[in-house]
This record gives sequence, structure tokens and C-alpha cells, in this order.
Amino acid sequence: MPGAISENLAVLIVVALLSTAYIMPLLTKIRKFHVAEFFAVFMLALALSGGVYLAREILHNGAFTYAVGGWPAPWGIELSLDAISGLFLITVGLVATPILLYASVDLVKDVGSRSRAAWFLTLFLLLVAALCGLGITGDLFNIYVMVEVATIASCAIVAARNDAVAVEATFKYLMLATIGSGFVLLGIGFLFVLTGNLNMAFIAQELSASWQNYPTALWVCLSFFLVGFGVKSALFPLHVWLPDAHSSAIAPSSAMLSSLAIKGYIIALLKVFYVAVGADIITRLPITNILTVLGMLAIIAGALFALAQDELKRRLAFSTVSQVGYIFLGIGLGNIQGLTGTFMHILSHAATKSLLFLAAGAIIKQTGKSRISEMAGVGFEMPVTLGVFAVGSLSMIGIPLFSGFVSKWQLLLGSLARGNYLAVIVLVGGSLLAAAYLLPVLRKAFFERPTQSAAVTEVAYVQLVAMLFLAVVIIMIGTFPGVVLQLAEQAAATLLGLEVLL
Amino acid sequence: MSTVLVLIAIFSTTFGAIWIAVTPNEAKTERNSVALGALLGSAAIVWWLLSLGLHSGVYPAFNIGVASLSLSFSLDPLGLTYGVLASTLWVFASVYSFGYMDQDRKQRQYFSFFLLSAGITLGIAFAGNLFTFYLFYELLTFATYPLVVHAGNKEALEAGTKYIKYSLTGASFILAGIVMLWRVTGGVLDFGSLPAALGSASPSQLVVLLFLFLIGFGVKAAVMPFHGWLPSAMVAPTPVSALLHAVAVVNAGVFGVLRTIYSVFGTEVIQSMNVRPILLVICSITILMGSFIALKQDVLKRRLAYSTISQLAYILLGAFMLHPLALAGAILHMIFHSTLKIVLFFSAGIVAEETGYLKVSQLKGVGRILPLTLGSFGIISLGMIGMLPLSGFWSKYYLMRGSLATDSWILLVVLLFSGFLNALYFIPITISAFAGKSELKPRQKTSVLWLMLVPTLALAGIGLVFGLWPGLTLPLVDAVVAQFFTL
Amino acid sequence: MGELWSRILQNYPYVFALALFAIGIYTILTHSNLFKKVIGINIMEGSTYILFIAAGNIRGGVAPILDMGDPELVYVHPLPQALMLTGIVVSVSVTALSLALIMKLYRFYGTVDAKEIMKIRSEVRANAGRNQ
Amino acid sequence: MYWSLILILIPFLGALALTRFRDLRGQSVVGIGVGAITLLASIMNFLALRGGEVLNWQLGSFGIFEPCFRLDGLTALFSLFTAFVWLASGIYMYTYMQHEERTLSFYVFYLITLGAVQGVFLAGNFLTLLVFFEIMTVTSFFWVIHRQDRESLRAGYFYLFLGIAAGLCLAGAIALLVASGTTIEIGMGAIMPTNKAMLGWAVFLLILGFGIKAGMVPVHIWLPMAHPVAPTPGSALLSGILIKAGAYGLIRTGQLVNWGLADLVPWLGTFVVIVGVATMLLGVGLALLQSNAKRLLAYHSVSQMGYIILGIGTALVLKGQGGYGISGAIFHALNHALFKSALFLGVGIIFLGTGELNLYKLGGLWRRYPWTALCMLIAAFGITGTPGLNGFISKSLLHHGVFEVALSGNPVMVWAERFFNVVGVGTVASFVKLMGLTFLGKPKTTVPKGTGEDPFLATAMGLLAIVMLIIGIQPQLLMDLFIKPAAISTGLVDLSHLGHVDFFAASAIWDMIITLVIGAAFFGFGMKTNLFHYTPPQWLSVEAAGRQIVRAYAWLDGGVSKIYQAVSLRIVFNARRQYKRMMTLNRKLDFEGGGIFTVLNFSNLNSNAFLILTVLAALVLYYFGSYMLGA
Repeated sequence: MPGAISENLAVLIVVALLSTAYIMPLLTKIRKFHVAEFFAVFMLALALSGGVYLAREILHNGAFTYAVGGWPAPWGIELSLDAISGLFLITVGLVATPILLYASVDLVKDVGSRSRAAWFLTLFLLLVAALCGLGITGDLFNIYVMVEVATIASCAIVAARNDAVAVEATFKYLMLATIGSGFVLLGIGFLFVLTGNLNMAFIAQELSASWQNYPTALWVCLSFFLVGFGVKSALFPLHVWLPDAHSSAIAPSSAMLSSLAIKGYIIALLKVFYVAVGADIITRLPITNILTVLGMLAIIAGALFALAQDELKRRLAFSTVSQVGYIFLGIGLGNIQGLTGTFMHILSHAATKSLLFLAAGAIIKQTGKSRISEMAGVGFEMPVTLGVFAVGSLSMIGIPLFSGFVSKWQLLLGSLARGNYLAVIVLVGGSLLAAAYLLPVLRKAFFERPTQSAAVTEVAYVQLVAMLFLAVVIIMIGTFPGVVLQLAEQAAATLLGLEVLL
Repeated sequence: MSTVLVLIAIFSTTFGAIWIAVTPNEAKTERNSVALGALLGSAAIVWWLLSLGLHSGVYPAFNIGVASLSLSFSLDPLGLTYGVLASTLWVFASVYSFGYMDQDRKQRQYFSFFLLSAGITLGIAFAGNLFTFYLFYELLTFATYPLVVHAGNKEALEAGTKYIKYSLTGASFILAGIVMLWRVTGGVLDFGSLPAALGSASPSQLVVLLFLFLIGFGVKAAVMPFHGWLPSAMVAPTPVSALLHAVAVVNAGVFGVLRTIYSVFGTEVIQSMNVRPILLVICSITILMGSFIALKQDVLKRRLAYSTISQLAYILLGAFMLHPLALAGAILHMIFHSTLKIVLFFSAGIVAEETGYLKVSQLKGVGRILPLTLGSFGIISLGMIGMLPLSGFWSKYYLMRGSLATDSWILLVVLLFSGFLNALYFIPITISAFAGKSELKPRQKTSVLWLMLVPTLALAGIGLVFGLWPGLTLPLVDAVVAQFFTL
Repeated sequence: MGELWSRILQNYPYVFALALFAIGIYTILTHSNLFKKVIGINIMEGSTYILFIAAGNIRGGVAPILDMGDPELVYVHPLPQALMLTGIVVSVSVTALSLALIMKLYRFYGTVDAKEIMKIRSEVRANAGRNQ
Repeated sequence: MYWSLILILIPFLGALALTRFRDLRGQSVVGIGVGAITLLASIMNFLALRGGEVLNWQLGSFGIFEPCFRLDGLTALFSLFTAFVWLASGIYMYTYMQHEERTLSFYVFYLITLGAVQGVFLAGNFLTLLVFFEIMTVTSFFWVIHRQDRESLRAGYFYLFLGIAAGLCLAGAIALLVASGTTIEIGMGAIMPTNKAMLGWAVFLLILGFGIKAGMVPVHIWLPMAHPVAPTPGSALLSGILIKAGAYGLIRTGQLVNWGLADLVPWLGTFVVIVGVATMLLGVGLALLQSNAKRLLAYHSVSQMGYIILGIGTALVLKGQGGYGISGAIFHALNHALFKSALFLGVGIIFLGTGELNLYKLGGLWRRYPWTALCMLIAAFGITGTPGLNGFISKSLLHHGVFEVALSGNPVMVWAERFFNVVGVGTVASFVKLMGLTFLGKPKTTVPKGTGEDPFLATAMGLLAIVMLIIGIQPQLLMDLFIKPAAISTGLVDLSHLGHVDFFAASAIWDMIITLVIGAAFFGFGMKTNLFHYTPPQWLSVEAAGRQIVRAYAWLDGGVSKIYQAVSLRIVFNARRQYKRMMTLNRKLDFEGGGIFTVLNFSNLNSNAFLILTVLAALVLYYFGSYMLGA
């Protein structure tokens, strides 16, 4: 790769995605709209490869910072490219590409018209770009901007399906998310007031020097951040918008939101807590315990709510709540294994949940049945779809050889390292509950006689390819976690300020 | 070389399963030949590995994958015992299934999962560290679930759900145990080096660990409080109940317990923990209660299931006595009980297929119609009681000697008494089958019947041969005992 | 006590900002009319602008334009202002989006009152729940 | 050794060959042929050990299990008379089986059992013995249930379950023997056991196991039920031979403990004596009360086994001086085999003709069955121990033994001696009853033509009778030829006084005659006073006790299962209800109209925003709380 590109690759990824996003509406008029879609997919794939390249760089040459426009911090905008951003770039690319590929098949039919489809693509790419930005950014200003872009974009793609429930859900989502971003903004303001900086590295220096002087203020701003990002990333008591939004959107949107959008805010939260404020301060404050407790609550409660659902997508949405609990639990543990588990789970849950949502969308589209109780015998008609759904379920339950197990394993180790046996019980019980709410679907689909056999066929090959790709990703991560695990551990190490273990 | 062979042994059946999954449901001959070929192949390889290990003492061991959680396979006499047992009986069961499943509509599904679970069982047998063991143990549950619910009716589905619930709960106990072990030993999970690594653990940790593992494996081994799934899982097709619920799955649990006791903790540690009395009491209760409940069952397969529960406890009893003789008894009982019990299930299946009778009370005079079937049933049931010249005697004999060698007299009484209970619930079946008059007409032997009959008779013959030449198993048993006890 | 008062008086912009924020939240909470909710959102965000500007401001500071002539000039911190510009843009776009959504909702439900919408929707859902 | 192999294998092969024959004639020919071959083989065996050496050999080593065989005096004797009686009943079956159905299965089991019994006698260690012992139990069980009516099935179950119990006892005993550091070789004495207690329990289990087979009180219950219901040849063999397997085992057990030398198991001798006496008394007492001929004979088997057990017991008490006791036991085993089978066969013949077994309905049959009557008379004289017949010899030997132990003055032994005579009287009485009621008096039943004696039946009876006579007249010959080698091979120390036993001493004969007279008188008295119609109360019998135990178990089991059901159902029910509750709660949280949950309702925007604020407030408050507490 030529030097000019490789140096500026980080910012190039975001810029390229943004520009593609803005091109999209112009492509409405071309005869074959699929060209546009495949162009978008292609750009995503490029972003993915760029992310992989960056990750390799980071793994080998260590983290580095990039001053946008050559202006150094604190005046310029600084991108800090470390293992976190590498991992998250890979995650986004790896998951977003198949999702868009899947969406591209009958996007126009889903969202109504060509122009709407084009705008959908725009929003989608905007979302992806914002997430990448969240991954690589190094200062709070950027974080705020990217968070806002992501929020608006995700709201909009929920509303892409043009019906009452979707719009109502979107409005609620928008309202709550805006309140959340208001809190985030307040938090940023507090930090700024306290330290006079928006660059996280500088803030960290300032705080580590003088945080004992104003613990209360720091605490309040941390609570602002927690609540703000908690709302956006559906931490348990604040998840209330999620089920509606994620279950009423079209399949690709739900997949995108559930798997990636949420994770973006979590990454932001991680950066604020562990980079800006600093690991030693955070771990000394009770906020981590609160995160642990909330995480455990989320795991159990989310699973129980999921059990109660009969609508497949809604059940999956609640399962997202439960899985986010795992991630927050890892954050709360605040030790190397726990954070590694968090990162691994960000990746594996992204892949798994998007796969599940896509499969669910395929089932619903082909059979017209959205309730689990109606899905008897679907497995015989759509073996591939239900097969990948099975893969996703097993990974979600945390069976070895599937990606879910790797993260759960790390989380278990982390909670044991913390001596937190309750967390161990909750983690194990959570996976049992996951089995309880996912396996019945498979049982219905594969082992019960269909009530009336309507002639149902598999979805288009492209969609099958997309889903199979995700399934392969899951299994590969589960079988050979090596490199990814290394990256995750490095990311955790960066957060904790340990010297990178290679 | 042998590394590759191990992998082939494990995964050949998997390929066979995939092949069958893609062959159309009509191609019966192709399917059957693929299944038989794959199973025979893997069985042959396992036998070869066994002979290699026994003669030259070479046991292949190797790792796959990177990072902390590596799949490691390492063969040892104990694993090979289980592997040989499972893979061999699988061949017989497959032949039986060709007959039994002849008219079934979902043969493709059945046989693919049948082969799949065969490979997974071998994986359990050859696992070299706890993680690999847990992985295959977990997979076995999912691979066997379709076989359990094969009938597809309400009852079968409920039984399957029960099965999954029990197994997953047990597996999660094991997972917790493994993680805790990982913490305690600092990342050592290999069976070879575990007992040494456990030296640093505190007694309380050890007890917690032990019970996590024992509960986890006890679920599949159907130890008394956790036995509920086994009888209800008998709704599965007979070859499945025979193979999975008398041989493979339950023995996987037993095998796990053996691993826990001997490979994970090691005899010294367990001795020092003095939990032995509790475990022995639990086993004895399981033995007796199992027999007592079996006395009351009228459905033949349920009766067999409860007898399985009680017989498996014998093996655990032998394992918990921590004495070379008792361990030999446990290994012998693992081998002999499987070979005998599978015959009983096969016969029950033939009766169900030919006459449609499922209850003991219906069997009056059926022996006249199916003399070979019921005859082998009767003879083999004598073996279950522990009568010479059938193999069942020798394992009990060694268990008794072990119990005496460890000065636990009461176990001797338990063993003898449960033997008598076995007689009480097995003998009447045969007698009523041969004594009474049945209104059924004797029918001519179809090829299907022969497909089911031949494995049954062959295995019955094996039971007799082992009874007269128990020494045939001696090298294997000696190897296992020498592996864990320095004599 | 007095010391507290003095602190509050020193930082009156922050207090003011927080008060506004509370008002905005209160509006969102209490009014079931969607438009009023949007207004509440705007109030809430407005409060944050005040907070930032106040934080960035310096008594007697001038706009941060580099002037070699006079070294004693005190500059106002430019960063918050830039941030707030972005914030304004964001809030505008959010407002626009929410207004669009409200229009759609009105088209679907024939009302802009959250409670009404809830009632209608919950009936639909309840029926669905009864079916399952 | 080859002859021994033939002894064991030929019957099994014969059984295989039998399955080819569908017709009765072929089957019986095969049966007789096999019987003849075995007899020949056992004779050859006997000749093989002239000079009284002991032949041991292993049949190859199969690792864990080393089947080995032993041939010594005792073994040879037992296998010899086994083969002989088997041949006799084989000849008998030629005619008898024409009146039975499913002859094939009977013949097959007849032969397999022969092989098994020979194996039991020829076994060289207890494991090998156990193999054949179990086979014998199972196959002879099919004789018992041959009729397949309710009664025979019930008897069969008793027989089989007790047999299996016996096998389990032996298995446990073997394990104990191995653990106690002694040998399981047959014909060896235990030397220096590492654990005396284990040896004691082992011996107890051996006594129990073999005792069950030998019809020892109190585990004799199967015998009176099983023997009568089998077809007559079966009864003859069961009573004549199979229970001798038990006796054989008991003798070997005695040998195992060196006949009480070195007091390995102190209590053993007295215990066996008491059991023996009890067996004698109970057997004869109940026999007197029977009206069914076969059952009467069966109870007599019990009491005669009592004699044998008593003999063994005296030998155990006398610690190596009990030459009389042990030789008497062996001799009596031989005799009992002969006359008891003869009696059963005779009764069988009558049954063929009259179809009647109730003594009180028979009578005056000596005209119809002269030959049978004669042979049965000989046998009856034998069993009552009339001078000049075989029973007299063995009984006087036994009496010598008992007398010797009684000299010790130990009250138990003294009473044993007295009971010995009493039982003699009872025996006489009951056999006077049997013979008298059957053959004398006036005929009460009509016998259809052509069902009388025929050459085969006569031959069978005759063979047995002749042998009995020979023994009775030439006791010393028998002693030197058979009994002494046998007694030597049981490892007895002192046999010197066996050389010059004066069987026909006036005193002994006088005693016996007195016994006979008293017995006859007692019979008359009993007939007058209807004593023999007295039926003992049910609760006295062992079966009743067993029934009580079963009932108790059923009651307990029912209770336990009820409780279990109740508890488990309750638990499951509660779990279900709680789950349902939780699910409805979740739905309420999810939908509008959730009652008190409206505050948290997920679909309600206002409440959601409120929720967010509460969380924030909670966080801050939590902090302040901890802060205040901390500060």
C-alpha cells in the first residue's frame, strides 16, 4: 500500500465512507440500482480491509496517534489508533459488510421506493462511518459529534420501514437518545470545566494529578456519562426503548442497530472511563461495582424478558439487552481478563446477533410468520437459514467452538480473578437462560410437524451467502480465537495502561 | 502418523454424516453402506490404536489450535477403553438400526446424527484436557437431541426438552468447575499434569471443585438425584436408547467421573479429602433405589432404564473405592454392562417391532414366537444378575474384592443384595415370555428381522465369551490400573 | 452556608444552565404533547450551550485571533465555541427529524398526543398478546 | 482327565444333538446313550485313580478365570452314582415321557443338567464349581416349571430365586475367601488366613449357599414345593442327585476349614450339628403329615439331608477324629441317591397308572404292580435302615459318629443323639404309611389297561434295587472300594477305625429292630388318632414369614412412593406457577395497562424518561450516601 494512503488510512476510512454516503442519493437515477448497492458494499469491504491493515500495523508496531490536518492536540483533532480502534474497525467492517450485502437484495421492496432506498444507504453508511469514527477518535469533541451522527442515523434507519409502529418506536428512541446525548454533553462539559481540555490524553493527565480535589463533581459527571451512554447502549434499566425500536425495524436495520450501533456507544463509554478518566481512578471509584451489578441485573432480567416474548425479533431484541449485560459486567470487572472478555463479546455478539436478526428476517419474510409459536416445521423448508440460526443460537449460548464461548470464558476468568463468585453464577445461569429462550425456536423449527405446509422457499443466494459468511466468522473466531484474542487482550491492556503484552 | 489416524477416527464419521445429510432420503443402500463403512473404519482405527498402545506403549498426543484454549488429544488406556467400547458397539447398533429404521421416514436425519454422535463420543474418549472433554461433552448433548426426539410426537419432544435441560445444567456445572480449576492451577487443564498442579489448592477449593465436576458428570451418569432424564428419554428409537442411554451417553458421564477422580484429582488428593464415604453412600443408594424402582416398572424399556441407573452406579462405586481391584472392577463393569445391556435393549426393540408389545405384562408367551430374541434376553439378563458363565459376574466379583480390600464390608452386602433384586425384576420377564400362551401367530423371519437379530445374537455371544474368557480384557484393564496405581 | 452561597454566586452560569436543563427535562416528562417534548429537548440542549460558553469564557477576553502586536491580550477558549456550533447543528437536525416523525405519527394515528398514541398502540399489542 | 472332559462335555453335545430329533424315540435313545457313556466315563475315572492319588489339571489359563478340575475319591464316587442314577432315570423316561408333552425341552435340560452336575462334582476350584452350579440351577429350574401350571410356576420361582441367592452367596464367599488370603482351590485346607473374620463369613456364606441347595432348614422351603411338581424323573433326579451337590459342597467346606482343626471357625461344628438335627426333625415331622406321596418323599429328602449334614457336623466337632461321621455322610449321600430316586420312580409309575398321588385314595395296588411294589419295598427298607439293606449301613456309621460326639457330654450333642433315634422312628412310621396305604388294603382306584409296568420302567427300578441290595449285603466291600478313598480325599486325619467296623453287631441290629417296631406302632397310633391329618398353622411356616416380609416391603414402598410423588408434584406445580407469574409480569411490563407497572412500562415515553432520571438520581444519591458514610 502506498505510503500516503497507509499513513492517513485511519482518517481515510471515515472520509471514504462519508463521501460514499453522500454519493448514494445521486445514484438513484441509474438504471440498475443494484450497482449502487454493490458499490456501497464494496466500500464497506474496503473499509474492512483497511481496518484489518490498521490492526496488523497496531499489533506489530504498537499504537500511534494521528493529528488530523497536521494540527497537534490540543488545538487539532487527534485520532488515537490503538488496539481498541483496530478491533472495533474490524468488528464494524466484518459485520456491516454482510448486513448491507443482505439488505441489498430487496432493499427497494423493504423500504418502499428507490429514493428511500438510496437514503437508507446513505444513513447506513453514515452510521458505519460514525462508528468507525468512534472507534478511532481520541478526543471528546469528536466523540460527541460521532455519537450524535450515529444516533440520528440509527433513528432514521429504524424509521426506514414506513409504518406506524416503526415510526412511533423511532420517535421514542429519538427522544430518549437525545436526553441521553444531553447527559453526555453535560458530562463532557463537566470534564471540560474540570480540566479545561477535550483531548482525552490531556484530561487523563489533569485528572490523575488533581482529581481528589473535586471527587463529587467527577462523580456527577461520571454518572452523567453512565446514564447518557447507558441509555444509548441499552444498559438494563435504561434499555426501555430498545425492544420496540429493534423489533419494528427492517431486518438489516435491526441487525445493524443490535449488533453495532450499541457497541459504538459502549466503546465511547470505555474510552471516556478508562482513557479520559483513567483506569486507576475509575477502579478506585464505586462506579465499577455499580456497572457490575447493573450488568448482572441486565443478564438475568433481559433473559427473563426474552423468555416471555413470543415474537421472534422481540425475543432477539431482549436477548440483546441480556448480552449487553455481559459487556457491562466485563467493564465493571475492570481487570485484564474482564475487559478482554468485553472486547471479545463486543465482536462475537456483533456477529452472532446480526446473524440471528438476519435469519429471523429471512424466516419472517419467507413464511410471513413472526411468532415463534407459528414456526413449527420451518426448518424443513428453509434448512440453510435455520441452520445458521442454530449456529447463532449455539454461539449465543456459549458452546465451545463458537465465538460466544471465548468471550464468556474470559468473562468467567475475570470474575473469578475479581473473586466475584456471584458473577460466575450469573454468567453460567445467563447462558442457560439463553439456551432456554433460543433452543425452543430450533425445536419448533426442526422437530415439530408443520401445521400446514405452505410452499416456502429459501431466500436469495446472496442473502444466504451473507448469513453463511457471518456463521463462518463465528465458527472461525470460536475455533481459532488466537489473533483476535491477542488483539482484544492488547486493547484491554491499553485501557488499563499496562504495557502491551505480546 | 498415528496423530492423523486419531483425527481420521474421530472425524471420518463426521464426514460420513455430512455425506448422508446430502444424499437423498431414497438412496437407502448408499446411506447404509456409507454409515457402516465410516463406523467400521473408525472402529478399526481405534482397535489398531489400542493394540499399538498396549504392545508398544505408544499413545499419540497432540494439540490443535492456538492461544489458551487449545484442543488437545491424548490417548491413554482409560480413554481407549471407552473409545473401543463405543466405536465397536456403534457398529453393531448401526446394523441393528438398518433393520429397525427400515420403514422410517426421517432416516437421513437419523443416520447423520447417529454418525455425528459416534465421532463426538470418540472425541470425548480421546480428549487430552478438560476443555476438549467439555467441548465434546457439550456437543454430544446437541448431537443426540435429534435422536431422542426422533419420533417427533409430544412425548418425545418433552423428553428431549428434559434431556437438554438436565444435560445443559450439568454441563454448566462442569464449565464453572473448569474455570475455577483454571484459576486454581493457573491455566493447567491437561489430564497428564493436573494432579500435580492441584497440589497448591486449598481443601475447601478442592471440595467445591470435586462436587462441581461430580454433579456435572453425575447428571449424564444418572446418579440418583439427577437421573430423571434417563427413563423419560426412553421414548427414543430403540437403537438410540440402547446405544446412547445404555452405552455412549451415560458412559460418557461415567467416563467423566473416572477422569475427574483419577486424571484430574488423582487418587492421593481424593484420599486426603476423605469424601469417599459420602460418594460411596450415594452410589449405594442409587444402586438399591434403582433396582427397587425398576421392580415396579411395567414398561420394559423403563425397567431397563432403571436397571441401567443402578448398574452405572456400580461403575461409580468401583471408581470411588480408590483401589486397584475396584478400579479394575469398574472398568470391567463398564465394558460388560454395556455389552450386556445393549443386548437387552435390542431384544426389547425387536419385540416392540415384531409384536408391538411394550409392557412386561403383555409378553406372555412371546418367547414362543421370538425364541432367539427372548432366549438371548433371558440369558443376558442372567448376566446382569451376575451369574456365571456370563461376563456380568466378573466385574461384580472384582468390585466385591475391591470392597473387601478397602474394608468396606457393607458394599459387599449391597452388591449381593442388588444382584438378587436384579433377579427379581429380570427373571419374571423371561419366564412369562416362555411359560404362557400367546395369541399371536409365529411369523417368518424377514431380512429386516435378521438385520436386527444378528447383532443381538452376536453381542449375546460376546457376553458369553467374556464370561468364560474374562482374561481377554485383562491386558486393557491391567494397563488402565497401572496407569493410575503404582502396583 | 454563606460560603456555599458565595460559591453559587460565583458559578451562577452553571447553576443557571443546570436549572434550564432541569426545566427541559421536566417539560419532556410532563407534557404528553409531542411538540412540547421537542421544545423541551431544545431547552435542554440550550442549557448545555450556556454551560460550555460560560466555561470557555474569560472576563475581558477577546476573540481568539492571533495578534502579534499585543501580548497581553487574553483569548477566549475557542474549543467550546466550536463544539457548541456543532451542538447547535446537531440539535437543529434532531429537531427537524423529530418534527418529521411527528408529522408521520399524526398521519398514522391522527393525534400528536403521546397518551393517545400509547392507548391505540397498546390495544393493538394487547390483542396480539391475547392471540399468542 | 479325558474321561472327565467327556463326562462334562458329552451331555452338552448330546443336548445339542437332541435338538435335531423331533420324535420321542430318538430323543430317549440319545438320552440313554449319553447316560451310558457318562456312566462308562465315570467308571474309567474311578479306575484311573486306583492307588488313591489325586489328579488335578488346569484347562488352560484364561487370565482372570482359571478353570481347573480335580479328580479324587469323593469326586469319583459322586460322579459315579450321579451317572448311574441318571442312566436309570433315562431308561425310565423312555416310557414315562410318552405321557408328557414338550418332551424335547425336558430332554435337553435333562442332559445339560447332567453335564452341569458332573461339572460341579469335578470342579477343581470354587469358581469353576460356581459356573456349573449356576448352570445346574437354571436348567433344573426348567424341570420344575415343566408343567407350567400355576403351582409349578410358583414352585419354580421359589426354586430359581433361592438358587440364585445360593449362587450369589457362593460368589460373595469366593470373594471373601480370596480377600482373606486363603485358597479357593477345592480339596485344600485353609492355611494361615490373613483375616480370620473374613474366613468365618466366607464359610458361613458357603454353608448358606450349599445349604440352600441341600434343603437345609430354614432355607429348605423351595424343596417340598419344587420336587413334587416336576415330572417324576425330574423329581427323582432333583431329590436323588441335585441336592447331593449341596451336600458335596458342604463336605468340601468342611475340608476347607480342615474339619475344625486349628479352630479357624470355632462356632462351625456346633452350628452345623444343630442345623442338621433341626433339618432331620422338621423334615420327618412334616413328612408324617403329608398325604401326597411325592410331597412326603420330598420332606423325607429334607430329613435325610439332615442326616448327612449331621454327619458333617459331627466330623467338624470331632476335629479330625470324625471318621464315622464323614464316611457316614458320604455313604448316606450315596444310599439316599439310590433309594430316594427309586421311591420317586415307583410313585411315578403308580401315578402313571392311577393318576392319583393322594395316599388315602390309593390302596391294594401290589397285585397290579408287583415288581414296583417289591423294588419300592426294598427302597423303603433301605431308607428306614433295616438291617441287611444299604440305609442300615450308613445310618449305623452316622450313629457311631453321633454317639462319639454325645460322649463329650455337651448337652447339644447328647440331644442330637436322642433326636437321631426319634427321627429314625418317624421315618419308619411314615414309610409304613406310604407302603401300607399304597399297596395293601383293598383297591380304591381303577387302573386302566396298558398302563402297568413295562420293561423299561422295570429295568430302571430293578437296577437301583439290585445295587441297594448289594450294598446292604456287602458293606465292607463298598467301604473299601468307595467310601474310604472318598473319606481319605476329604483330607481326614484319622481313618484307622473305619477298617474294622462291625456293621452287623447284635446291639446295632437290635437297636434298629426296636426302632422299626416302635415306628410301626407309632404309625398305627397315628392312624387311629388321625394324627397325620393335623395341618400345622400357617404362621409357623417359613413362607408365611416371607410373605409378611413382602407385604411389609410393599407397604413401605407404597408409602415412600406416595410421599415422593406428592413432594415432587408439589415442587413442579409451584415452579410452574411461579414461572407463569413471572412471565405475565414481564408482559405487563411490556404492554400498556400493566396496573402498578405503568410507571415502568416500556412503551410509555414519559415513564421511560422518568426512569432515566431516577437512575441518575440513584447513582448520585448512592455516591453521596457512601461518601457521607465514608467521611
